[in-house]
Amino acid sequence: MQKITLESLVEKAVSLLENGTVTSVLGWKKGEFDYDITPAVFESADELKKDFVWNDFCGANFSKYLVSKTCKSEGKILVFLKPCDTYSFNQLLTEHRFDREKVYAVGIPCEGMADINKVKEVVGDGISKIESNGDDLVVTTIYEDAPVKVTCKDVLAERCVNCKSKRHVAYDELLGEEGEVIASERFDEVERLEKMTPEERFAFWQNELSKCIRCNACRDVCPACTCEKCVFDNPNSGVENKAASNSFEEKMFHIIRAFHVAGRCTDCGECSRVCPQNIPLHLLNRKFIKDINEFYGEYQAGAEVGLRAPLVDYTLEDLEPGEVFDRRDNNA
Amino acid sequence: MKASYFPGCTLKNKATHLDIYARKCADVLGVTLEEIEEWQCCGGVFTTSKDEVATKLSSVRALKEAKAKNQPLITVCSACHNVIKQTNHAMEDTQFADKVNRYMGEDAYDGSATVYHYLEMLRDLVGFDKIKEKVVNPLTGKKIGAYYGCLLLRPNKVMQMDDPENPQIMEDFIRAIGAEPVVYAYRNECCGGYIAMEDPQSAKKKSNRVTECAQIAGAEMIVTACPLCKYNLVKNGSELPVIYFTELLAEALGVKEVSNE
Amino acid sequence: MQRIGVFVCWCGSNIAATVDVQAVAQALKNEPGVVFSTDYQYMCSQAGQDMIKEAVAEHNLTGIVVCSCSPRMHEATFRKTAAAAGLNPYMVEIANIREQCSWVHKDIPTGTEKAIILGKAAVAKVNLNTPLTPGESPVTKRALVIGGGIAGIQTALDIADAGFPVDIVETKPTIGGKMAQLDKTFPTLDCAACILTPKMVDVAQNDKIRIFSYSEVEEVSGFVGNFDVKIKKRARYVKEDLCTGCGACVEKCPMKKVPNEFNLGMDNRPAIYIPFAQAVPKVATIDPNACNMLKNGKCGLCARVCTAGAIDYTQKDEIIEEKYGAIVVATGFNPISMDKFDEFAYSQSKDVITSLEFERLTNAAGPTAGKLVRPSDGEHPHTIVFVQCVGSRCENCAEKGKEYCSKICCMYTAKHAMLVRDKYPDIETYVFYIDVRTPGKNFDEFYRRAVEEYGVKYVKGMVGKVSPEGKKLKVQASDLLNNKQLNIDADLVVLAAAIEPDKSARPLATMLTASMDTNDFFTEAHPKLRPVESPTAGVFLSGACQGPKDIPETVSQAGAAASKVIGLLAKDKLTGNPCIASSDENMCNGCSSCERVCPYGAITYVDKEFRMPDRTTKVRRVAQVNPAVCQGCGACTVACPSGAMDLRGFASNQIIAEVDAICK
Amino acid sequence: MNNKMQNLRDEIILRSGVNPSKCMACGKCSATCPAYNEMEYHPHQFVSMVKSGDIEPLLASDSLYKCLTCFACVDRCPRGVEPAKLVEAVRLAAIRQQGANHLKPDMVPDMLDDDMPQQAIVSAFRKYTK
Amino acid sequence: MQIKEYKPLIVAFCCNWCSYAGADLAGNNRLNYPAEVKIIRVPCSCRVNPMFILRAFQRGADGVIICGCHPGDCHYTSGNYYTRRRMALLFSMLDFLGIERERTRVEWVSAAEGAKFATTMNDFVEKVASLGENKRLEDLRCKR
Repeated sequence: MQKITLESLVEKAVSLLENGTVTSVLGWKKGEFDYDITPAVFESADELKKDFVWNDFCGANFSKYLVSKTCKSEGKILVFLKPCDTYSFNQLLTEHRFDREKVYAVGIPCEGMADINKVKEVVGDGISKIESNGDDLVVTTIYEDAPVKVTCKDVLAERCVNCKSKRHVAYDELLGEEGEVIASERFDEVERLEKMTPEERFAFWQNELSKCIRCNACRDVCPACTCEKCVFDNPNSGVENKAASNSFEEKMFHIIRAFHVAGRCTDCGECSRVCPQNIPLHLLNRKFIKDINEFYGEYQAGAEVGLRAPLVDYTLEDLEPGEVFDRRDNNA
Repeated sequence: MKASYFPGCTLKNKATHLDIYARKCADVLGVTLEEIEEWQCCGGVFTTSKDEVATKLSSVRALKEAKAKNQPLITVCSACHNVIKQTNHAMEDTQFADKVNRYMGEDAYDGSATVYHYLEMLRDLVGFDKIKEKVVNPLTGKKIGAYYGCLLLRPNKVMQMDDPENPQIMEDFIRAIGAEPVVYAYRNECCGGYIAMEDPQSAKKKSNRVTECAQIAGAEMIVTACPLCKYNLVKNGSELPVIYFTELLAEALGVKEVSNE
Repeated sequence: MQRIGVFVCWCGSNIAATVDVQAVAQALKNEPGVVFSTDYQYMCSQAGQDMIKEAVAEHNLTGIVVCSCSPRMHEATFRKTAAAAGLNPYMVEIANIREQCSWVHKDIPTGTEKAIILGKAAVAKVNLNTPLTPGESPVTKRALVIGGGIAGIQTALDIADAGFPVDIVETKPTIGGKMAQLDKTFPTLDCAACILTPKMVDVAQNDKIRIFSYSEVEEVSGFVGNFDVKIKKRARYVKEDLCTGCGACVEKCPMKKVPNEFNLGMDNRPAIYIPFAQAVPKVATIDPNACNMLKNGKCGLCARVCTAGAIDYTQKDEIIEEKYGAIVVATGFNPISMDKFDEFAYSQSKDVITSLEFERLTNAAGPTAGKLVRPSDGEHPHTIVFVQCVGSRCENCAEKGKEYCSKICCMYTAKHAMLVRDKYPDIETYVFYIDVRTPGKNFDEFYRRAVEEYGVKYVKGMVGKVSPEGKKLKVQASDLLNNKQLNIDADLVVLAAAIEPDKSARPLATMLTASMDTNDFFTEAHPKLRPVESPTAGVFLSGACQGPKDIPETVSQAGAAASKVIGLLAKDKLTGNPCIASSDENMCNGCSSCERVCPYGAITYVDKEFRMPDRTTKVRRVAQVNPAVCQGCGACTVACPSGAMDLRGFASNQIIAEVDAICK
Repeated sequence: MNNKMQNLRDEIILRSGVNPSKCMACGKCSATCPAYNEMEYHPHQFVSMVKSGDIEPLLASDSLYKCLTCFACVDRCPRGVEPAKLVEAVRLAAIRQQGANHLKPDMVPDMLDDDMPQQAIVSAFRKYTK
Repeated sequence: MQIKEYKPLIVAFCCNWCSYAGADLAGNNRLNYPAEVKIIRVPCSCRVNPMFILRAFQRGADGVIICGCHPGDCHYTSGNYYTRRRMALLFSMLDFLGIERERTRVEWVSAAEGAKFATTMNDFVEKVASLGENKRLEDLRCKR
């Protein structure tokens, strides 16, 4: 269902490798399963032709990988960026996290990625093969003889249903057509929660966050979490990772994590994508984004390089913490 | 361009010239004035007191109609302008608006219509440059003193027409029709207003100060936007002719009919 | 593990009446790290301090907790005690069991319980304390004074007098400022030029002082003791070292119709000019907006008449870079614009003038050679109306005036009216006032003399309207004491316009990271106790840039600022506050969050090479805190997502330890 | 100030939206007032008398009907006190009482002449009659 | 057995220059407030890391209040402006997670406002006490 073809990406990557523009390529590679796509570095045309993958499960945001990759190699690295990835790309540049000179960024259009959990809801477990066919996914399972057709639109990941932008905010070269920033309804769910009673909200989050197994996948994939050493790994921070005693430990972890990325989170949705427990972690980040937009004016992290994040900024007229609730009560 | 138009009581009676020429000139300048349907009195004066609701209802109705048509509301009479504009401002206060809207039927009004005095329309919507182009009988050599009075400019916080102490809009208007403006200090002082009814002597003192001051400054004519100003100045023996600005504009634009006063 | 001594103070009965001090000492004995615990009547007394010193020696203490009054009271005392006992002074923590315990709680069980918890928190903190040593930085022994008015001049002279080199940067072609434009000065009526110009000459002749006239500060970086400043010397098209100030060019210049800013536009000057006879430096300047040679290459007369060969039409702006240890702001004031106060007809009549214009009009070196005449027709005025508080003390200040009292107007208006009556007894003078404010030595006496001896008519009330009619100015005003409306036919109306900080102050404050109030006056470090220092270390305030001031006040403040500068420059090294931020390079991401919240610009970044576990090296951008600039607020510590940034003396683990101790 | 006056004062302050305490007694309102000479109590006195609760003399005074509501005092007051609004509030306190209308319809015909604009009549009614 | 009256535990972070001095002034003037309030001195309100607040809650605090200089009066010129933003967002987030909003507060108390300090603390303690124990955020291991 992706408009841009695998062949055109491989062709671009091969030509850039061969003409010496780049010495390596950051791309997608098949993992254990067809839907289990992992990031990989390719260094030759052969590797690319053999293993490079581009399908409806290539959701991984490569921006973060540039932090470690540009550090290591001397040559330039080619990176393919979907529109939402470019925001993280800019945000990391704003924070001086990688060397722009060492990156050749190719913007590619994205029609939205599929959520394997939604696919499984339709076809059940035991998926052995998934292929794209026009607007459909053709899914083979070990239990059924005939493959099942699933419409891509029906299994679109939440973050893609609420896609905020099809426009790239950074690239050296663009493949395919440029899209537009979209007026999405991504805050609707946050709003729904805001309208609940505190008891209901507490119950909601208690239920969600108690599922957390502290695997740190959300942190490890997050392009805003690129700290050399995370506070949760630092024995002197007072909050280092330990066996959780009760649900508060998880809450504290997620609150602090959301606070640390507040104003820097581009809302790429990777946290929720990788969560093995399917906790809607992006809602915490979106809550901060929504509040920031409401309190301090619209702000999209990564929209431009060099933006001053709202939490390292202020105006003399900012609202008081106490007014936050008055305001919400009045609006309600 | 279309605009809603609020003439007011006096323009339909004692100050028909102000009204007729306003309409004629608007035609020439490409502005279609749509008279507010079944308009009522503006209220005459604005009552500043916070608990006077009824006196503002008729103005709010006019504002509401302009807002419904999504076009600016144009006024000519200074008093109407002052009352409507101040009412519009008062409606921005939600508490006050709540009280008023209880009388307003289904659609509430929130003070969001834009009100232009005809002069502001000339300046901001038409542009004095365009007027200059349309002038066929420039009033070259005429020395004209603009008389603003109080209602157009004050309270400045609300009226926002011009610098209340050194306004330029009428002077620019006078220049646009080819004449020479004469600036004098009393152009923004009160003529005596409605006190003329019960205390004509006191009104006379004030009016005379205005005309004297204009005369000393070398004006040959006074131009005004307000029927009551004109009445007071003329009644109290102004040696200078006092003319409505729309009439002068009509003359310059060549649409003034032979006088039938 | 620390060896902590706990010292619980009774403070006479101040603490002991509501807190069982012995129980506190007893309870804290069992806290981790505590090896000694005692109580005493007055810990801050000599005997109490000796007790601490002895305990340190006897028990080999490494840390001290004093449970006593507020640390704001005696922290410094006990730190000295610790130092005297051979401990690092920052190994002391105070548990505030007086102001925040015994004085606010009533019964002994409650007070004692809380005191114990506060003591435990202090013990928990001390357990994590580390010895701190204040950092040092060198001092460049040169000062920069921005602004060459009387404030800047006096500051520069005083600093130079102490033997330190000083540079003055002045935007105008000459130093002298507003005072050079004044006629006489209150309350003594000395002629301003007679007392100012000798000082200007002193500046010119002082070999410690350099003047950068016609120049402005372009960029400031660095910190106290070590400022790097770029000064833009604008092209004046005259070589300063060659020009003798003879004035031949000024006389011959054919372009004579340029409004003379020194006389506030009341007369004209040529395109090449020397602002006034006593200008320092006495060097001509070509106005590039008026000079025909510079505009279209036609003329060149001045170059031909200049025997010194000083004219240089090709001169370019020049950037001078210099290092300074201290910076003094002396940017002064201006009268506000009278545009929005046209009820006084300032824009309608030439005979309505501001007080500063009046100064020029009565100044012997002014446009009328000191003869007081109406600017419109040169006639002798018979009635002069002075209006005070024009634009001062306004509530609707955003649009028109200023909320503050401009302070100097009452006195100069009394001076003006008195001088008029002295020189021209036939002239009637009215002063309309709201209040006459004359606090100052001999000020009220001066004002009374104006009224009693010189017959100046003071009217309590304000002018409502000035109407130019024919040759007269009709002044309509109220006389509140007589409950009358007055109508005066005046010939001249003088407006005491409010004063405001010079427009250059705002961008300068940004460059200096010095704070300003909403009126754009520079804020002082403390309104009472540190009135000539900016909160930004190394930046000092002189004169009206800090608030409205008259000359005596300006001069005394200028001297005070100078003495602060001298105090700074006299040091070879600066010792800072050791409770400052520091970044752990191994954890820092170089993301710039900390830099952005730092109010002092104390954080910079360097690329640093790190050895990785796999023996490769990696270059990373990491934050570094300049210990001389950091003031220790801690804003950066929270902005830092990785926790690399911490604050010494208030480290995260220390505060968490306190939280834990309190919540346990 | 007795209770009744205190109430009246509060009511006037509420109705006018004016805070007389902001007045710094500069007298600019009275300096600029075109009706000054016709008034027994002048604009600055309205402010100070309302502030001190001395309202009865104002209620009885003809000054209430001399103010032209030209807003000169409102615009020129350096403290944003808005004396004209205060005068209006006191006037309303007077004419809202039974039988206290200052202008009665049967008085009008004698006041008119042929040229008098409608605006004058309407305005006078608005100001003087409740 | 005597039933112990419920007393909330309040942690107050006070900036050294204004609020801590304000608390001292409350003491000087002998203005009472509940002993449940325990003050931690920080150089500036902007030193207060959300981690400290959560830690306090985790360890059983029932309410956390942060006091700093009034906006515009910060000893470090701008620290409290950052506090204002951080805490507005943090408190809003805690509310979003269903934590009672009355448990957190920011109050600006100057060195001259001893009375304000005392009233603020009285009021805060009363509000928090009415909510009862902090159950939603505490770490059960740490309970006394």
